[in-house]
Amino acid sequence: MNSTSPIHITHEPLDVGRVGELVQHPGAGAIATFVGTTRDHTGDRRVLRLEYEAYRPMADEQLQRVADEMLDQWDLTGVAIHHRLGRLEIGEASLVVAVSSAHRQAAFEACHFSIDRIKQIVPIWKKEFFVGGEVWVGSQEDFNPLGAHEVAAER
Amino acid sequence: MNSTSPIHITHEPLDVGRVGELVQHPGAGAIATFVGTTRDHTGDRRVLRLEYEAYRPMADEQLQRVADEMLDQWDLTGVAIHHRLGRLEIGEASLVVAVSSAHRQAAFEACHFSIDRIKQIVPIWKKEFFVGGEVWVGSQEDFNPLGAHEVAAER
Amino acid sequence: MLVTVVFLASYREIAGTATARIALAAGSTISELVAQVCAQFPGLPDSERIVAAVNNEYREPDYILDDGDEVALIPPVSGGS
Amino acid sequence: MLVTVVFLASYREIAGTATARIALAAGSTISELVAQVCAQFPGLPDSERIVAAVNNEYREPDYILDDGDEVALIPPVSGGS
Repeated sequence: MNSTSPIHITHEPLDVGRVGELVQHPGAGAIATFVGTTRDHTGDRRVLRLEYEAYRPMADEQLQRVADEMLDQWDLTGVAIHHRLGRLEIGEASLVVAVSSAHRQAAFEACHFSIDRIKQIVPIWKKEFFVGGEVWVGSQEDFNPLGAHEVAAER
Repeated sequence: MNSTSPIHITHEPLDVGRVGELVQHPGAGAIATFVGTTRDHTGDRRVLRLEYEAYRPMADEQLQRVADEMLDQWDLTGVAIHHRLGRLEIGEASLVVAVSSAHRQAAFEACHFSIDRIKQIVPIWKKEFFVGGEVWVGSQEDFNPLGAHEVAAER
Repeated sequence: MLVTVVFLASYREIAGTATARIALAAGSTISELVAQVCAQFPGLPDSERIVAAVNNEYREPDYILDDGDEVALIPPVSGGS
Repeated sequence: MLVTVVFLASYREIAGTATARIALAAGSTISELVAQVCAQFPGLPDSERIVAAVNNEYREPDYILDDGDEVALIPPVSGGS
């Protein structure tokens, strides 16, 4: 597994353009891309940096499961998901998802689904470092590893 | 207006990475990008190439209007929309939209909205060249220059 | 009064010209112009379906034209992808 | 029987260790293991709220454990952005 793999978890900086190239296809009419970046605030608190930690190889397997669910539910010509681990400075990309399809609706829906689904099932955690403190982020509401995933048609 | 402008219509090939860079912002947590590419088929017909034509400067003004509507409706940290004109070969990008925001939902919704809205109001036309024929594309159903735009909350 | 009609994309191919100068009675509306243009350039769609922009702004069919206006007839658009 | 419990992210910081070997009666379930772990490592959430993966697969609380299983206690995840 390296940066040319469609599913990739790495401590190296993510290459957004590269991830997009991985889903190019002559039958594609649309490429939807999502880049999650480290923002300088959460609510009112100023964020200094982040750290991401994964439970591997389960995180790799669950990320592949997200991609498989996307390919099952939509007619896609390509899916790539790269996730960064370790220490990230403000502005750096933690996640890049690229999805290609013949028609834009499928690419958009699948891309959006992937982000929500990653937050439901993929064992990766983010720690935010503030001035004077740090906190593990995680939402009991979103976390849904045992439930069925939502039906795509809702979007 | 050149490739560093957030709103840009050009005969030159589009630079996807560049458009994404135009929306980077320390307060951004998400960048949603859409790339429209020339696909090798429409329905069962094999497409050889495309041509895009614009009515300018109205197309530039309407593209700016799409961006303004996005910024009005969502809390965004950046919007860039680049549209290609002229002859495009299979696989080339005709449209790149990049949207950044603190939270992913806004970036996704605004990005998706922009594509639909471009197809409602921006005077740009696509001609598809097939083996043995050519056709101007355009949907009477989508075209909606005089109507109010849809409410964002539906998505 | 005289207005300049701009034919775009498929309409240009149907009309066989990119522009035409059309003479109209003062106070004419877009609807009246479009009906006249459709009679003069056969093959254009039903005149009620044609959307127009006057001086780069979309306008309703009952919009009253002025001398010298540039009236673009806008086929259904297909930008994006 | 013995299982290996893996503490991750916030749970690791609360437990003060990344792993623990826990002795259980044969036929014990995830629920029973988690209740025992919560008693042993104060500060973890309510045991009913803790989700577990056995040998890298999410499992329901009534899942019956085997000797040698690796049981990861998975805090609410926060990957992505």
